[in-house]
Amino acid sequence: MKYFNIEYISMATGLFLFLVGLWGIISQKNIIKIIISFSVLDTSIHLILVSIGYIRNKTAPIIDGVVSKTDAATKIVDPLPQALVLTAIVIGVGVTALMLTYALRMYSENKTLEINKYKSLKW
Amino acid sequence: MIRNSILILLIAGMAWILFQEFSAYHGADKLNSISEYYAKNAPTETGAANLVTAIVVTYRGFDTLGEVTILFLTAAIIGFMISTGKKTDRKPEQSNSELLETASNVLLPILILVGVYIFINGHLTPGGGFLGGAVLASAIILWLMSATGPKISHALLEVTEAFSGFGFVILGVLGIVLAGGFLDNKILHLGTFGTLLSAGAIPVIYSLIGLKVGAELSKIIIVLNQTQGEEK
Amino acid sequence: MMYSLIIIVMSLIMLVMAFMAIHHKNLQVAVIASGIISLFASVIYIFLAAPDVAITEASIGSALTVVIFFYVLNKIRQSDDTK
Amino acid sequence: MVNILLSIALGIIVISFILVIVRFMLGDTVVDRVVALDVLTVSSIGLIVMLAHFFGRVIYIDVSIVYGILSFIGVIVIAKFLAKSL
Amino acid sequence: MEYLEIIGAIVTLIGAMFILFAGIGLLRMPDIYNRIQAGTKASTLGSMLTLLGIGLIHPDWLLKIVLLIIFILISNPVSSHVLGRAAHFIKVPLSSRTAVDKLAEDEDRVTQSK
Amino acid sequence: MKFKGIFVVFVMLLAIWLVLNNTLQMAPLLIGAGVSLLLSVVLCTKCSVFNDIRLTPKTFYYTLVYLGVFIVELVKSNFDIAMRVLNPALPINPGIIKAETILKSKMARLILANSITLTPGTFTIDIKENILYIHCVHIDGDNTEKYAQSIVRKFEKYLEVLYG
Repeated sequence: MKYFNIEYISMATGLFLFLVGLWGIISQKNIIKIIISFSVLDTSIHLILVSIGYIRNKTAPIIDGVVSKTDAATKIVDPLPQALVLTAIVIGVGVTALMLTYALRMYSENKTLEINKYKSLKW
Repeated sequence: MIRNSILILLIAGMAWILFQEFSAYHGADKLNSISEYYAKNAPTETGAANLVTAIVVTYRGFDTLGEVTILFLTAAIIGFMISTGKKTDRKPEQSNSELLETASNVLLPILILVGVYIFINGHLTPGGGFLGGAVLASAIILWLMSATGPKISHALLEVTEAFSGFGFVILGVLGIVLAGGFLDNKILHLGTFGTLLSAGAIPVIYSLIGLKVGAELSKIIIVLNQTQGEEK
Repeated sequence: MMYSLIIIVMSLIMLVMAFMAIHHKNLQVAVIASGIISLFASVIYIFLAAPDVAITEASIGSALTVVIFFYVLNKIRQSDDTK
Repeated sequence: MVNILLSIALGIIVISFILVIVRFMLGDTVVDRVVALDVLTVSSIGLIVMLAHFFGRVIYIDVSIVYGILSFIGVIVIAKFLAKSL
Repeated sequence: MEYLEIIGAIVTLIGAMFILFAGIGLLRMPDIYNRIQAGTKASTLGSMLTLLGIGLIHPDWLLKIVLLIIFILISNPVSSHVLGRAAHFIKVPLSSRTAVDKLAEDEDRVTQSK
Repeated sequence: MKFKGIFVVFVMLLAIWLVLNNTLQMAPLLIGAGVSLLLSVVLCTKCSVFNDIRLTPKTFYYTLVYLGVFIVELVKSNFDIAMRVLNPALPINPGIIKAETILKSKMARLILANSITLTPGTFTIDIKENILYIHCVHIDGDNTEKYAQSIVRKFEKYLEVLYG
């Protein structure tokens, strides 16, 4: 039963969350809801990346009493996706804050959160 | 109706593509070549016990520089976009609880200390500069919530931010001059493996990153807190 | 085996929370639901042997993002009141 | 022996997650849901420390320290938002 | 050593049971204040016992765990206090079985005397 | 006496730092001492929270006694509330009652309120000057005033010695 291992399960979760987030972004009308869907999408991508880097029965890439310097290569999971996701999370919060500020600005211009009523973007 | 069915078709197509990817995926049972290089050489080359830190700070230092720049731009744009409104002083409807003020007096130093611990020990324990910055920003939130202690000065935040960003770049250039390349951590002596001073310049660099991230996140939060409802 | 079962339960909870975050009418509830998604994601990162990512996701995704969302909702409510 | 008992404990915590999530979905008011979030965070501290035992790594304790800090901040901000005094 | 480990495991199991009680209490209690009572308190004790049990199994982790327990002891009651106070301020209704509400009486007196 | 507050905070922070680092080497010790000195001077010149504690040998004895009383109460009332939750009839009689405390120090009031909150069945919902409003799951007997005083008195007599 190949798909019963934790990397497959978490990857499938990430893919489902990706679809749900995408559905939210294209179907919702409220701008705050769109931003929430975006943050769900963000989380899902982080989950997928980390589960790609996981290797079965291996431990965290930090060297201490359990993992020694010499046998590190045979005992640890892939540290590279983790490093990428680490920066991606921090950028994610910055981008979310920026989008929220735009939403606030749009709200103070138009007095509504519904994107259908933002006339200035229509053509 | 037509719009909804198009959306469902779109999602179904996306789901089909993702399913193809998922069924073609095979879990790896050993490290790929580049990660193996990191796992074998990073501890001796950089002296950091946490390989993620070694990758973030030295091997992929440029990524981190760009990331810090993005955060800086975000904070600047948010400050620019919100500060156009007029400030109103609105009284909070419920006064502060005495217990919350006392508890935040107790917890604030501890929170800042934990933040400092996290970013100084970034090369030994999980965490590092980004997380330390986030914990510092949480301390600032607690400070704003309870309104105890001295006022937070904007000038201090700006100076911290500018100083840490500048120091980060200077350290990077020093790496080119004194050691192998940009952000090389061997400009300081590598100590015994596994102690606080073992990783050359990594604690210094991570402290600067932590201070910068903390200052920027706090700036975003202070801007969102202070300018109450825009009135025209 | 046991880890897989635990992760399946948490994944189902995350999916339910995602639907709630997108379809619930109350914005505050939606924001809290997205915070719960981040919380469970960070527990899953620990199963996946990524403590660095877990600790960062817990602090930033589950606390700081929720806080920023609530600050913005607060400002929206304030300008609603003054109207 | 020890590991069997701890596995049962792990399972019990996951069951309580489900119960709390049911309260979150039923919840009459927003405050109920915030209480649910708080309970989830505090019980996941216990879960993480148990995982630290199962994986045999002391470093996971640091993760739970950060959890302890952050549940506090989030709940306080939401409570002040609900009392209209943020 | 063996005995200490088994005692630790049993303490951890009791802690997990308390977390389960927190979940049940959160479901069964009639109004928000009682839910705060049943939920946050039982889960705090539950996670404290869990931590303590793991600390007994690994005695060299005990110092950090005690630090974490002290931190939870300071911060968690304050957050539930602030939450309950906010709930009472926005007048979340108490359950119909409530016997007495002195705080609302006192606040009414203050607003009337103004 | 400002110095006492700063000193207490400094010692507390240094202890936390050492526990977190889990080592007694020279470099972490020096860095921790520097950071905690800076934090205690910057953050505690104005706050008066830590000034009230009495540092006498009696303090340690009473702290231990207080902890013992607190833990016994905690476990006892936890089992009580667990029984109530599991009982199908749900035998509760909730209400918000009022109790007065004689403690003046802010820190002591925080500890008192936290202890009341942590023992299940009672939780501090508001505090105004020296009046505590306590929400109880089950009010025993008819006399609410007496019941409220009995809850507070349990912890108060020890804290009075510690903080005055």
